[in-house]
Amino acid sequence: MAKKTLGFIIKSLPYRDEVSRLAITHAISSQSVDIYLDDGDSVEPILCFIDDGVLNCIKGQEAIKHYGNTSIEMHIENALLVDLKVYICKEDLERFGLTEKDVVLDAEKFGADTKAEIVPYSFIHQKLEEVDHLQFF
Amino acid sequence: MAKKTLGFIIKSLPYRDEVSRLAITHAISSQSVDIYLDDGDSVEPILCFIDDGVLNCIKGQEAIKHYGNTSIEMHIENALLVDLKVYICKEDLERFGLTEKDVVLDAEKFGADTKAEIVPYSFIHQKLEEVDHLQFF
Amino acid sequence: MAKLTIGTFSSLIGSLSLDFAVKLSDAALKKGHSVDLWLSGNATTLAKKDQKAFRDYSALQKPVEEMLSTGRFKMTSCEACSEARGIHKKDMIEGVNRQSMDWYLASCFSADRVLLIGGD
Amino acid sequence: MAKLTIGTFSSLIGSLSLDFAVKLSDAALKKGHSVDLWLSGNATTLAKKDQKAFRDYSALQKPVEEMLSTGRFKMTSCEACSEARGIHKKDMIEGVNRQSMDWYLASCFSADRVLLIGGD
Amino acid sequence: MRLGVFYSHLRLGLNILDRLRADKLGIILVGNGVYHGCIKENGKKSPLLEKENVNFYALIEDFETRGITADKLDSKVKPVSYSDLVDLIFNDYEKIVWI
Amino acid sequence: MRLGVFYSHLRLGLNILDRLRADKLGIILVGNGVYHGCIKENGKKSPLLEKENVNFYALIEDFETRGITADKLDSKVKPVSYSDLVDLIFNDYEKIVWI
Repeated sequence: MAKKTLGFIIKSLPYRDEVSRLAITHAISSQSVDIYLDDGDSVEPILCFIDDGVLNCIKGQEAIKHYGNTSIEMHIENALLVDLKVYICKEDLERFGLTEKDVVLDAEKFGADTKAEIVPYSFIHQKLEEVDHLQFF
Repeated sequence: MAKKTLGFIIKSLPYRDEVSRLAITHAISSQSVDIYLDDGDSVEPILCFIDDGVLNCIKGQEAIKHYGNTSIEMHIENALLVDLKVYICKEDLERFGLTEKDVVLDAEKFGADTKAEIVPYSFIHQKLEEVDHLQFF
Repeated sequence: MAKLTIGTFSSLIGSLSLDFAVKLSDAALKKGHSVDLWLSGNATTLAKKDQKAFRDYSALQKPVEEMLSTGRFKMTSCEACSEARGIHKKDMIEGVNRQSMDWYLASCFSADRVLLIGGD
Repeated sequence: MAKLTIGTFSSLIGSLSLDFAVKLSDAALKKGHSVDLWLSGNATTLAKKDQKAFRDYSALQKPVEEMLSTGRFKMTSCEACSEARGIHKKDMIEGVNRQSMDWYLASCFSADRVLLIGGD
Repeated sequence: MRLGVFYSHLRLGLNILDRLRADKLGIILVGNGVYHGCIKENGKKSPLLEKENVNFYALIEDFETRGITADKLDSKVKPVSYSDLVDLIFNDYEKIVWI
Repeated sequence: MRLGVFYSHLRLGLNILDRLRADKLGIILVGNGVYHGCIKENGKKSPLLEKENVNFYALIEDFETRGITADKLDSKVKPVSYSDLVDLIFNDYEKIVWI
């Protein structure tokens, strides 16, 4: 019986390379990782948006309409739907003049209970310390 | 009988994406463009290194030794070997503390007569004005 | 009507730069212009046939095929850049050409406008 | 001896990030460690067979095949990322696996060290 | 010259833009360049918008993809579609570059 | 934590590095990150090198590929090979990230 925590830290802009999208889809894949693990073992991903990466969280992304691609917003909602922990850096949002009204914080319309949290960088740094493995995207 | 000049302006670092390499190889391909053109028509490329792009010109690149890849230095030498005009921005070299001793200015060892020139940005800007089409890499 | 030559280095998926190139080409064709699209570097991955369309990824094979059918759109892929990536003639979308880089320069020669989309 | 899991998103040619991943894997294998290399996004282009080796481009098929032969190196390619790029099972270097993304997370679970090389 | 510049970055290439001079200069914000048209960092708008005698445009498809609506754009920046880009390219600018 | 950071950029991500804290922090310059180990811009060495209590390394293969020789490196920066990286990864740092 072991649990490993993986920190997925998203620092990159959306729709530039594919990195922020891949970070979230990889984190979500933790839902089906059991088939590879022993009974009782598990992987817990934590998603943190920092620096320019907080711009991934802006609401109202029309990627489907214009490019036929799932938006990063939809991926974040999917992450909340499967109860992943999602943290957004407070200082970085403030730096861009963004407030909680501007960003994706829940996926209530899909029935998700889990909410994203806006937290100070110091909280995120604590998570960097705590996780077993750390990955920057 | 027409000549079109194409400005290839290299602003990107070497060995990051493939852009500086592709800029030079595309410029060199002007040597064989005649097969597609009418008699007497020609294309003249001009290569300019500006901004961080001047770091492509540092001598002694060991890309073959370490990665088995042709170095950007070798591409610049090839460009001089086929008598392309190569300009390197003086102010940008100075900004990085580089002098003419640090950069590829000739391909004499291969018998090339043409030399690269270190020129002020104003000279390069004049070229941007003069060419028929302009491309930043 | 005029001719636009677009050169691209970006890979099929990720940056949306190839989506940009395809959408700009389409808009130019709709206004009666002709377009040459040159694929070099990672952009040669756009010419690979049998791309499966997923919602999470750019899927550009269909719009490319539609543009090719207008007769005013040429898409040409760099031969060496393709081979180095294991993309051979048989792997390519029908109607897409393969040439060496000089083709692009010749296309620039006769173009009214040239847009090189660098980077990835 | 320990296990290193490397995840990569970079395309075969250009940034040398995949060259880095391959050379680091090789160095780890030479020291007796085992390595899992996960290819996602554009990195799935590394798994395409029949890459022609030119001096101007990274050509990594041969070192990959050599590492696979050690028995301590696994290379696995993201299935959806490959299909979206038109790279099918039959197009892949022999010995390279295809899995969904959860394989990577499982590999991280049992790894002593994880290095994710993001960006392109 | 009449120069149209497609600008696709948030962080890179600003000094290149800074040095460009043209009789008529257009800067068309595309990709992640669109943030320059709307995002204020530390309360300040992008230094790019301070550049004088420039026509600024932003690609509607690209800012809307990123969750930005036209009303958030700086008043200097004109929203344009792909169709508009074609006209800018052929009618307004004789040279076009992508940075 | 003991954190090893592979840093591959010249321009991007510096503020991310700036905020990272660790009991033991190693910054390994790879790719275009190697310029930070040697290039002085406007006469000043990279602000990255001012960061205190950091062990700096630069990948020999990557700086030599770019025409830089070991004698050009700042005295704080230790040249390392791929083989050395494996030891750093398994012996010196418990978490490793790429920026």
